[in-house]
Amino acid sequence: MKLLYFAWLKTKTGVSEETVSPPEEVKTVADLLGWIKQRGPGFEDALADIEALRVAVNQEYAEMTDPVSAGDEVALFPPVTGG
Amino acid sequence: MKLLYFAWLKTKTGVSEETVSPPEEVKTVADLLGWIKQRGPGFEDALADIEALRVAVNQEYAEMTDPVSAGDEVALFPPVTGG
Amino acid sequence: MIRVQREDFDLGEELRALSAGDHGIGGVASFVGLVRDMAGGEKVGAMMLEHYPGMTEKMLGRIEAEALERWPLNASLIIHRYGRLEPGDQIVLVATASPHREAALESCHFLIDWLKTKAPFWKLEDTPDGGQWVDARDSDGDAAARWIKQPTSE
Amino acid sequence: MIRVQREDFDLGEELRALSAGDHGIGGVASFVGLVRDMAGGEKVGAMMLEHYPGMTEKMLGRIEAEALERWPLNASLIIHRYGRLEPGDQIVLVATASPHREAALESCHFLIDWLKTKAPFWKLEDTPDGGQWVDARDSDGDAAARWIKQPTSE
Repeated sequence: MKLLYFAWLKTKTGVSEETVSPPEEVKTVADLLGWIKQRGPGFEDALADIEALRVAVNQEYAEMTDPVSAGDEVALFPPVTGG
Repeated sequence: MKLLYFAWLKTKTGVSEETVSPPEEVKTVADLLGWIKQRGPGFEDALADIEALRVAVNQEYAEMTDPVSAGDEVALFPPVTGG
Repeated sequence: MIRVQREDFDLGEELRALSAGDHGIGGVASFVGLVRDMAGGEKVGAMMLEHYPGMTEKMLGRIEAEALERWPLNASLIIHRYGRLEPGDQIVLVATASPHREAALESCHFLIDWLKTKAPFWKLEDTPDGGQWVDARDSDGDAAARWIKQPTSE
Repeated sequence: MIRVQREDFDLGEELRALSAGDHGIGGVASFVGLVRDMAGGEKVGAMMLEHYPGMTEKMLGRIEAEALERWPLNASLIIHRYGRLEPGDQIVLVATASPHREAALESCHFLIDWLKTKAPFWKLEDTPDGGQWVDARDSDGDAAARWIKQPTSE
Protein backbone atom coordinates (compact mmCIF):
# COMPACT_ATOMS: atom_id res chain seq x y z
CA MET A 1 0.00 0.00 0.00
CA LYS A 2 1.26 3.43 -0.99
CA LEU A 3 0.78 6.32 1.45
CA LEU A 4 1.01 9.98 0.45
CA TYR A 5 1.12 12.96 2.82
CA PHE A 6 0.48 16.56 1.75
CA ALA A 7 0.81 20.05 3.25
CA TRP A 8 1.30 20.07 7.04
CA LEU A 9 0.81 16.31 7.21
CA LYS A 10 4.00 15.98 5.23
CA THR A 11 5.77 18.45 7.53
CA LYS A 12 4.64 16.73 10.72
CA THR A 13 5.27 13.15 9.62
CA GLY A 14 8.45 14.08 7.81
CA VAL A 15 7.33 11.79 4.98
CA SER A 16 5.83 12.64 1.61
CA GLU A 17 5.48 9.13 0.25
CA GLU A 18 6.04 5.62 1.63
CA THR A 19 5.10 2.04 0.88
CA VAL A 20 3.71 0.15 3.86
CA SER A 21 2.20 -3.24 4.68
CA PRO A 22 -0.34 -2.79 7.46
CA PRO A 23 -1.50 -5.94 9.32
CA GLU A 24 -4.55 -7.84 8.11
CA GLU A 25 -6.86 -6.29 10.73
CA VAL A 26 -6.58 -2.96 8.89
CA LYS A 27 -9.67 -3.10 6.71
CA THR A 28 -11.04 0.48 6.63
CA VAL A 29 -9.74 4.05 6.42
CA ALA A 30 -10.38 4.42 10.17
CA ASP A 31 -8.33 1.25 10.87
CA LEU A 32 -5.51 2.56 8.71
CA LEU A 33 -5.39 5.95 10.45
CA GLY A 34 -5.32 4.18 13.84
CA TRP A 35 -2.43 2.01 12.67
CA ILE A 36 -0.44 4.93 11.20
CA LYS A 37 -0.92 6.96 14.38
CA GLN A 38 0.91 4.42 16.59
CA ARG A 39 3.96 4.32 14.34
CA GLY A 40 5.72 7.19 16.14
CA PRO A 41 5.37 10.65 17.69
CA GLY A 42 5.45 12.47 14.29
CA PHE A 43 2.57 10.35 13.01
CA GLU A 44 0.69 10.66 16.29
CA ASP A 45 1.03 14.45 16.14
CA ALA A 46 0.02 14.67 12.46
CA LEU A 47 -3.05 12.49 12.96
CA ALA A 48 -4.06 13.87 16.37
CA ASP A 49 -7.18 15.58 15.05
CA ILE A 50 -8.89 13.19 12.65
CA GLU A 51 -11.62 15.77 11.98
CA ALA A 52 -8.99 18.07 10.43
CA LEU A 53 -7.95 15.39 7.92
CA ARG A 54 -9.14 14.43 4.48
CA VAL A 55 -8.41 11.01 3.02
CA ALA A 56 -8.37 9.92 -0.60
CA VAL A 57 -8.22 6.27 -1.64
CA ASN A 58 -7.01 5.80 -5.20
CA GLN A 59 -7.48 9.53 -5.78
CA GLU A 60 -11.12 9.56 -4.66
CA TYR A 61 -12.32 11.24 -1.48
CA ALA A 62 -13.03 8.53 1.09
CA GLU A 63 -15.03 8.16 4.31
CA MET A 64 -13.77 6.59 7.54
CA THR A 65 -15.76 3.44 6.87
CA ASP A 66 -14.51 2.94 3.30
CA PRO A 67 -12.34 -0.17 2.75
CA VAL A 68 -8.60 -0.11 2.05
CA SER A 69 -6.51 -2.94 0.67
CA ALA A 70 -2.95 -3.86 -0.24
CA GLY A 71 -2.68 -2.30 -3.70
CA ASP A 72 -4.31 1.02 -2.80
CA GLU A 73 -2.84 4.50 -2.99
CA VAL A 74 -4.01 6.34 0.14
CA ALA A 75 -3.43 10.06 0.56
CA LEU A 76 -3.76 12.07 3.78
CA PHE A 77 -4.13 15.84 3.65
CA PRO A 78 -5.80 18.87 5.24
CA PRO A 79 -8.93 20.48 3.71
CA VAL A 80 -7.96 21.91 0.32
CA THR A 81 -7.16 25.59 -0.20
CA GLY A 82 -6.63 26.07 -3.93
CA GLY A 83 -8.18 28.55 -6.30
CA MET B 1 -37.87 71.63 -26.47
CA LYS B 2 -35.62 69.09 -28.16
CA LEU B 3 -37.09 65.72 -29.13
CA LEU B 4 -35.01 62.63 -29.91
CA TYR B 5 -36.26 59.36 -31.43
CA PHE B 6 -34.31 56.10 -31.36
CA ALA B 7 -34.55 52.64 -32.94
CA TRP B 8 -37.93 51.90 -34.57
CA LEU B 9 -39.36 55.16 -33.27
CA LYS B 10 -36.91 56.93 -35.53
CA THR B 11 -37.86 54.66 -38.45
CA LYS B 12 -41.58 55.18 -37.97
CA THR B 13 -41.53 58.93 -37.37
CA GLY B 14 -38.83 59.47 -39.99
CA VAL B 15 -37.19 61.89 -37.55
CA SER B 16 -34.15 61.39 -35.33
CA GLU B 17 -34.06 64.85 -33.76
CA GLU B 18 -36.25 67.94 -33.87
CA THR B 19 -36.89 71.14 -31.95
CA VAL B 20 -40.54 71.77 -31.12
CA SER B 21 -42.68 74.24 -29.19
CA PRO B 22 -45.69 72.39 -27.79
CA PRO B 23 -48.62 74.51 -26.53
CA GLU B 24 -48.75 75.60 -22.90
CA GLU B 25 -51.24 72.85 -21.95
CA VAL B 26 -48.48 70.28 -22.43
CA LYS B 27 -47.20 69.97 -18.87
CA THR B 28 -46.36 66.25 -18.44
CA VAL B 29 -44.79 63.40 -20.40
CA ALA B 30 -48.29 62.02 -21.05
CA ASP B 31 -49.43 65.42 -22.40
CA LEU B 32 -46.39 65.56 -24.65
CA LEU B 33 -46.93 62.08 -26.09
CA GLY B 34 -50.57 62.96 -26.79
CA TRP B 35 -49.51 66.13 -28.56
CA ILE B 36 -46.79 64.37 -30.65
CA LYS B 37 -49.24 61.63 -31.65
CA GLN B 38 -51.63 64.04 -33.42
CA ARG B 39 -48.89 65.60 -35.51
CA GLY B 40 -49.28 63.11 -38.37
CA PRO B 41 -49.70 59.44 -39.33
CA GLY B 42 -46.00 58.56 -38.80
CA PHE B 43 -46.14 59.91 -35.25
CA GLU B 44 -49.50 58.28 -34.57
CA ASP B 45 -48.13 54.93 -35.73
CA ALA B 46 -44.89 55.26 -33.75
CA LEU B 47 -46.72 56.19 -30.54
CA ALA B 48 -49.66 53.83 -30.99
CA ASP B 49 -48.63 51.57 -28.10
CA ILE B 50 -47.55 53.81 -25.23
CA GLU B 51 -46.75 50.72 -23.12
CA ALA B 52 -44.03 49.79 -25.63
CA LEU B 53 -42.29 53.15 -25.18
CA ARG B 54 -39.69 54.46 -22.81
CA VAL B 55 -39.21 58.16 -22.25
CA ALA B 56 -36.18 60.02 -20.92
CA VAL B 57 -36.32 63.68 -19.88
CA ASN B 58 -32.90 65.31 -19.80
CA GLN B 59 -31.32 61.84 -20.08
CA GLU B 60 -33.19 60.45 -17.05
CA TYR B 61 -35.89 57.78 -17.32
CA ALA B 62 -39.25 59.49 -16.80
CA GLU B 63 -42.78 58.47 -15.85
CA MET B 64 -45.97 59.57 -17.62
CA THR B 65 -46.76 62.02 -14.84
CA ASP B 66 -43.32 63.69 -14.80
CA PRO B 67 -43.27 67.35 -15.89
CA VAL B 68 -41.76 68.60 -19.16
CA SER B 69 -40.90 72.19 -20.00
CA ALA B 70 -39.53 74.33 -22.80
CA GLY B 71 -35.77 73.79 -22.35
CA ASP B 72 -35.96 70.00 -21.89
CA GLU B 73 -34.39 67.28 -24.01
CA VAL B 74 -36.98 64.51 -24.32
CA ALA B 75 -36.10 61.14 -25.87
CA LEU B 76 -38.54 58.46 -27.01
CA PHE B 77 -37.35 54.90 -27.54
CA PRO B 78 -38.28 51.22 -27.17
CA PRO B 79 -37.07 49.12 -24.21
CA VAL B 80 -33.29 48.88 -24.40
CA THR B 81 -31.50 45.85 -25.82
CA GLY B 82 -27.78 46.45 -25.28
CA GLY B 83 -25.20 44.21 -23.69
CA MET C 1 -14.08 53.28 -15.59
CA ILE C 2 -16.59 53.38 -18.44
CA ARG C 3 -16.02 53.65 -22.16
CA VAL C 4 -18.46 53.86 -25.05
CA GLN C 5 -16.69 53.34 -28.33
CA ARG C 6 -16.97 52.21 -31.91
CA GLU C 7 -13.56 50.46 -31.92
CA ASP C 8 -12.86 46.94 -30.73
CA PHE C 9 -10.92 46.39 -27.50
CA ASP C 10 -8.11 44.06 -26.44
CA LEU C 11 -9.63 41.88 -23.75
CA GLY C 12 -6.34 40.61 -22.31
CA GLU C 13 -4.90 44.11 -22.18
CA GLU C 14 -7.99 45.55 -20.49
CA LEU C 15 -8.08 42.86 -17.82
CA ARG C 16 -4.36 43.12 -17.20
CA ALA C 17 -4.63 46.91 -16.77
CA LEU C 18 -7.52 46.46 -14.32
CA SER C 19 -5.42 44.65 -11.72
CA ALA C 20 -1.94 45.93 -12.62
CA GLY C 21 0.10 47.05 -9.64
CA ASP C 22 -2.58 46.37 -7.03
CA HIS C 23 -1.54 43.31 -5.04
CA GLY C 24 -4.53 43.61 -2.77
CA ILE C 25 -6.69 42.16 -5.55
CA GLY C 26 -7.53 38.49 -5.10
CA GLY C 27 -9.83 38.01 -8.06
CA VAL C 28 -10.91 39.51 -11.36
CA ALA C 29 -14.28 38.52 -12.81
CA SER C 30 -15.29 39.42 -16.33
CA PHE C 31 -18.04 38.96 -18.86
CA VAL C 32 -17.70 39.59 -22.58
CA GLY C 33 -20.78 39.73 -24.79
CA LEU C 34 -20.32 38.59 -28.39
CA VAL C 35 -22.47 38.93 -31.50
CA ARG C 36 -24.19 35.59 -32.19
CA ASP C 37 -25.01 34.42 -35.68
CA MET C 38 -28.39 33.12 -34.54
CA ALA C 39 -31.28 34.96 -32.95
CA GLY C 40 -34.70 33.44 -32.35
CA GLY C 41 -33.79 30.57 -34.65
CA GLU C 42 -33.01 32.92 -37.52
CA LYS C 43 -29.62 33.35 -39.14
CA VAL C 44 -28.22 36.80 -38.43
CA GLY C 45 -25.53 38.56 -40.44
CA ALA C 46 -24.20 41.78 -39.02
CA MET C 47 -26.00 44.13 -36.64
CA MET C 48 -26.10 47.84 -36.06
CA LEU C 49 -25.91 48.90 -32.44
CA GLU C 50 -27.47 52.31 -31.88
CA HIS C 51 -27.21 54.26 -28.67
CA TYR C 52 -28.12 57.57 -27.05
CA PRO C 53 -24.87 59.51 -26.71
CA GLY C 54 -24.74 61.33 -23.41
CA MET C 55 -27.41 59.28 -21.66
CA THR C 56 -25.44 56.09 -22.30
CA GLU C 57 -22.39 57.41 -20.46
CA LYS C 58 -24.59 58.77 -17.69
CA MET C 59 -26.35 55.43 -17.16
CA LEU C 60 -23.18 53.34 -17.36
CA GLY C 61 -21.51 55.67 -14.87
CA ARG C 62 -24.42 55.29 -12.52
CA ILE C 63 -24.50 51.49 -12.87
CA GLU C 64 -20.80 51.34 -12.07
CA ALA C 65 -21.22 53.67 -9.09
CA GLU C 66 -23.96 51.40 -7.76
CA ALA C 67 -21.65 48.37 -7.97
CA LEU C 68 -18.83 50.25 -6.24
CA GLU C 69 -21.22 51.13 -3.44
CA ARG C 70 -22.55 47.60 -2.98
CA TRP C 71 -19.32 45.60 -3.17
CA PRO C 72 -15.72 46.15 -1.99
CA LEU C 73 -14.10 46.65 -5.40
CA ASN C 74 -10.58 47.81 -6.14
CA ALA C 75 -11.40 48.47 -9.79
CA SER C 76 -14.18 48.08 -12.33
CA LEU C 77 -14.56 48.53 -16.05
CA ILE C 78 -17.43 48.74 -18.51
CA ILE C 79 -16.73 48.99 -22.23
CA HIS C 80 -19.70 49.06 -24.59
CA ARG C 81 -19.36 49.33 -28.35
CA TYR C 82 -21.79 50.79 -30.87
CA GLY C 83 -21.99 50.86 -34.67
CA ARG C 84 -21.80 47.95 -37.08
CA LEU C 85 -20.79 44.60 -35.59
CA GLU C 86 -20.31 41.19 -37.21
CA PRO C 87 -20.94 37.72 -35.71
CA GLY C 88 -18.11 36.88 -33.31
CA ASP C 89 -17.38 40.54 -32.58
CA GLN C 90 -17.09 41.73 -29.00
CA ILE C 91 -20.01 43.98 -27.96
CA VAL C 92 -19.49 44.60 -24.29
CA LEU C 93 -17.03 43.95 -21.49
CA VAL C 94 -17.75 44.23 -17.79
CA ALA C 95 -15.00 43.41 -15.31
CA THR C 96 -14.51 43.82 -11.59
CA ALA C 97 -11.54 43.33 -9.28
CA SER C 98 -11.82 42.73 -5.55
CA PRO C 99 -9.87 41.27 -2.66
CA HIS C 100 -12.70 38.72 -2.45
CA ARG C 101 -13.85 36.20 -5.04
CA GLU C 102 -17.56 36.45 -4.26
CA ALA C 103 -17.55 40.25 -4.50
CA ALA C 104 -15.86 40.17 -7.90
CA LEU C 105 -18.19 37.49 -9.28
CA GLU C 106 -21.41 38.97 -7.93
CA SER C 107 -20.67 42.54 -8.95
CA CYS C 108 -19.69 41.43 -12.46
CA HIS C 109 -22.99 39.57 -12.78
CA PHE C 110 -24.85 42.59 -11.40
CA LEU C 111 -23.19 44.99 -13.87
CA ILE C 112 -24.17 43.06 -16.98
CA ASP C 113 -27.72 42.31 -15.75
CA TRP C 114 -28.29 45.93 -14.74
CA LEU C 115 -26.75 47.32 -17.92
CA LYS C 116 -29.00 45.13 -20.07
CA THR C 117 -32.13 46.88 -18.81
CA LYS C 118 -30.85 50.43 -18.20
CA ALA C 119 -28.23 51.40 -20.79
CA PRO C 120 -29.86 53.00 -23.87
CA PHE C 121 -28.69 50.69 -26.66
CA TRP C 122 -30.77 49.13 -29.42
CA LYS C 123 -29.87 46.34 -31.79
CA LEU C 124 -30.88 46.28 -35.45
CA GLU C 125 -30.10 42.83 -36.85
CA ASP C 126 -29.60 41.99 -40.51
CA THR C 127 -31.77 38.94 -41.22
CA PRO C 128 -32.78 37.25 -44.49
CA ASP C 129 -36.06 39.23 -44.11
CA GLY C 130 -34.25 42.56 -43.76
CA GLY C 131 -33.35 44.70 -40.73
CA GLN C 132 -35.12 43.64 -37.51
CA TRP C 133 -35.08 45.67 -34.30
CA VAL C 134 -34.41 43.26 -31.46
CA ASP C 135 -37.15 43.10 -28.83
CA ALA C 136 -36.28 43.45 -25.17
CA ARG C 137 -36.58 40.11 -23.40
CA ASP C 138 -38.61 39.57 -20.26
CA SER C 139 -35.82 37.35 -18.95
CA ASP C 140 -33.50 40.37 -18.92
CA GLY C 141 -35.97 42.26 -16.76
CA ASP C 142 -36.21 39.28 -14.43
CA ALA C 143 -32.42 38.99 -14.22
CA ALA C 144 -32.10 42.67 -13.32
CA ALA C 145 -34.93 42.47 -10.80
CA ARG C 146 -32.96 39.96 -8.73
CA TRP C 147 -30.56 42.76 -7.84
CA ILE C 148 -33.17 45.22 -6.58
CA LYS C 149 -32.43 45.79 -2.94
CA GLN C 150 -35.14 44.69 -0.57
CA PRO C 151 -36.09 47.35 1.98
CA THR C 152 -34.48 46.44 5.28
CA SER C 153 -36.31 46.90 8.58
CA GLU C 154 -33.97 49.41 10.10
CA MET D 1 -10.33 21.71 -21.14
CA ILE D 2 -8.26 21.52 -17.97
CA ARG D 3 -4.59 22.30 -17.44
CA VAL D 4 -2.43 22.01 -14.33
CA GLN D 5 0.84 23.80 -14.85
CA ARG D 6 3.75 25.58 -13.23
CA GLU D 7 4.00 28.26 -15.97
CA ASP D 8 1.98 31.45 -16.16
CA PHE D 9 -0.74 31.81 -18.83
CA ASP D 10 -1.78 34.59 -21.18
CA LEU D 11 -5.30 35.50 -20.11
CA GLY D 12 -6.26 37.35 -23.27
CA GLU D 13 -4.97 34.54 -25.47
CA GLU D 14 -6.80 31.86 -23.47
CA LEU D 15 -10.12 33.69 -23.58
CA ARG D 16 -9.77 34.46 -27.28
CA ALA D 17 -9.05 30.79 -28.02
CA LEU D 18 -12.11 29.73 -26.01
CA SER D 19 -14.59 31.44 -28.32
CA ALA D 20 -12.56 31.55 -31.55
CA GLY D 21 -14.50 30.46 -34.61
CA ASP D 22 -17.74 29.67 -32.77
CA HIS D 23 -20.29 32.35 -33.63
CA GLY D 24 -22.97 30.62 -31.63
CA ILE D 25 -21.35 31.92 -28.46
CA GLY D 26 -23.08 34.96 -26.96
CA GLY D 27 -21.02 35.38 -23.83
CA VAL D 28 -17.76 34.41 -22.17
CA ALA D 29 -17.50 34.62 -18.39
CA SER D 30 -14.20 34.29 -16.60
CA PHE D 31 -12.64 34.46 -13.17
CA VAL D 32 -8.93 34.85 -12.50
CA GLY D 33 -7.55 34.30 -9.00
CA LEU D 34 -4.48 36.33 -8.06
CA VAL D 35 -1.98 36.07 -5.20
CA ARG D 36 -2.78 38.78 -2.65
CA ASP D 37 -0.10 40.44 -0.54
CA MET D 38 -2.31 40.32 2.53
CA ALA D 39 -3.89 37.37 4.30
CA GLY D 40 -5.73 37.61 7.59
CA GLY D 41 -4.25 41.05 8.15
CA GLU D 42 -0.71 39.76 7.75
CA LYS D 43 1.72 40.79 5.03
CA VAL D 44 2.43 37.87 2.71
CA GLY D 45 5.44 37.53 0.46
CA ALA D 46 5.43 34.64 -1.96
CA MET D 47 3.55 31.37 -1.56
CA MET D 48 4.13 27.78 -2.52
CA LEU D 49 1.16 26.03 -4.04
CA GLU D 50 1.35 22.27 -3.55
CA HIS D 51 -0.97 19.80 -5.25
CA TYR D 52 -1.64 16.09 -5.64
CA PRO D 53 -0.61 15.22 -9.20
CA GLY D 54 -3.08 12.81 -10.75
CA MET D 55 -5.93 13.47 -8.34
CA THR D 56 -5.87 17.17 -9.24
CA GLU D 57 -6.45 16.47 -12.92
CA LYS D 58 -9.10 13.89 -12.05
CA MET D 59 -11.03 16.31 -9.81
CA LEU D 60 -10.76 19.26 -12.20
CA GLY D 61 -11.95 17.07 -15.05
CA ARG D 62 -14.92 15.96 -12.98
CA ILE D 63 -15.78 19.53 -11.93
CA GLU D 64 -15.73 20.62 -15.56
CA ALA D 65 -17.86 17.63 -16.62
CA GLU D 66 -20.41 18.58 -13.97
CA ALA D 67 -20.63 22.14 -15.34
CA LEU D 68 -21.01 20.86 -18.91
CA GLU D 69 -23.86 18.67 -17.76
CA ARG D 70 -25.69 21.40 -15.86
CA TRP D 71 -25.37 24.30 -18.33
CA PRO D 72 -25.47 24.63 -22.13
CA LEU D 73 -21.80 25.45 -22.70
CA ASN D 74 -19.94 25.64 -26.00
CA ALA D 75 -16.56 25.63 -24.27
CA SER D 76 -14.97 25.71 -20.84
CA LEU D 77 -11.48 26.05 -19.45
CA ILE D 78 -9.82 25.54 -16.09
CA ILE D 79 -6.14 26.38 -15.67
CA HIS D 80 -4.61 25.96 -12.21
CA ARG D 81 -0.99 26.70 -11.44
CA TYR D 82 1.24 25.17 -8.77
CA GLY D 83 4.72 25.94 -7.43
CA ARG D 84 6.12 29.22 -6.21
CA LEU D 85 3.92 32.29 -6.81
CA GLU D 86 4.47 35.97 -5.97
CA PRO D 87 1.88 38.62 -5.03
CA GLY D 88 0.06 39.73 -8.18
CA ASP D 89 0.67 36.39 -9.94
CA GLN D 90 -2.21 34.55 -11.57
CA ILE D 91 -3.14 31.33 -9.71
CA VAL D 92 -6.21 30.06 -11.48
CA LEU D 93 -8.45 30.77 -14.45
CA VAL D 94 -11.94 29.45 -14.99
CA ALA D 95 -13.85 30.47 -18.09
CA THR D 96 -17.05 29.37 -19.77
CA ALA D 97 -18.66 30.21 -23.10
CA SER D 98 -22.35 29.81 -23.85
CA PRO D 99 -25.03 31.10 -26.20
CA HIS D 100 -26.64 32.52 -23.06
CA ARG D 101 -25.30 35.10 -20.63
CA GLU D 102 -26.77 33.55 -17.50
CA ALA D 103 -25.39 30.10 -18.31
CA ALA D 104 -21.89 31.48 -18.81
CA LEU D 105 -21.97 33.56 -15.62
CA GLU D 106 -23.50 30.89 -13.41
CA SER D 107 -21.29 28.05 -14.61
CA CYS D 108 -18.17 30.18 -14.17
CA HIS D 109 -19.20 30.96 -10.60
CA PHE D 110 -19.96 27.29 -10.01
CA LEU D 111 -16.57 26.14 -11.33
CA ILE D 112 -14.52 28.35 -9.03
CA ASP D 113 -16.70 27.68 -5.96
CA TRP D 114 -16.65 23.92 -6.57
CA LEU D 115 -12.92 23.84 -7.34
CA LYS D 116 -12.13 25.68 -4.09
CA THR D 117 -13.48 22.83 -2.00
CA LYS D 118 -12.63 19.80 -4.17
CA ALA D 119 -9.36 20.29 -6.03
CA PRO D 120 -6.38 19.03 -3.97
CA PHE D 121 -4.25 22.16 -3.66
CA TRP D 122 -2.67 23.61 -0.52
CA LYS D 123 -1.12 27.02 0.01
CA LEU D 124 2.00 27.62 2.07
CA GLU D 125 2.40 31.37 2.58
CA ASP D 126 5.63 33.14 3.45
CA THR D 127 4.86 35.45 6.37
CA PRO D 128 7.10 37.46 8.71
CA ASP D 129 6.63 34.54 11.17
CA GLY D 130 7.74 31.93 8.60
CA GLY D 131 5.82 29.57 6.35
CA GLN D 132 2.12 29.22 7.24
CA TRP D 133 -0.21 26.63 5.76
CA VAL D 134 -3.42 28.39 4.80
CA ASP D 135 -6.52 27.09 6.57
CA ALA D 136 -9.60 26.19 4.56
CA ARG D 137 -12.32 28.77 5.08
CA ASP D 138 -15.87 27.92 6.14
CA SER D 139 -17.12 30.52 3.67
CA ASP D 140 -15.69 28.44 0.81
CA GLY D 141 -17.67 25.46 2.00
CA ASP D 142 -20.79 27.60 2.21
CA ALA D 143 -20.21 28.97 -1.30
CA ALA D 144 -19.84 25.47 -2.73
CA ALA D 145 -22.88 24.19 -0.82
CA ARG D 146 -25.10 26.64 -2.71
CA TRP D 147 -24.51 24.58 -5.84
CA ILE D 148 -25.52 21.23 -4.37
CA LYS D 149 -28.54 20.07 -6.32
CA GLN D 150 -31.68 19.71 -4.28
CA PRO D 151 -33.38 16.35 -4.81
CA THR D 152 -36.36 16.92 -7.09
CA SER D 153 -39.64 15.16 -6.47
CA GLU D 154 -39.80 13.22 -9.71
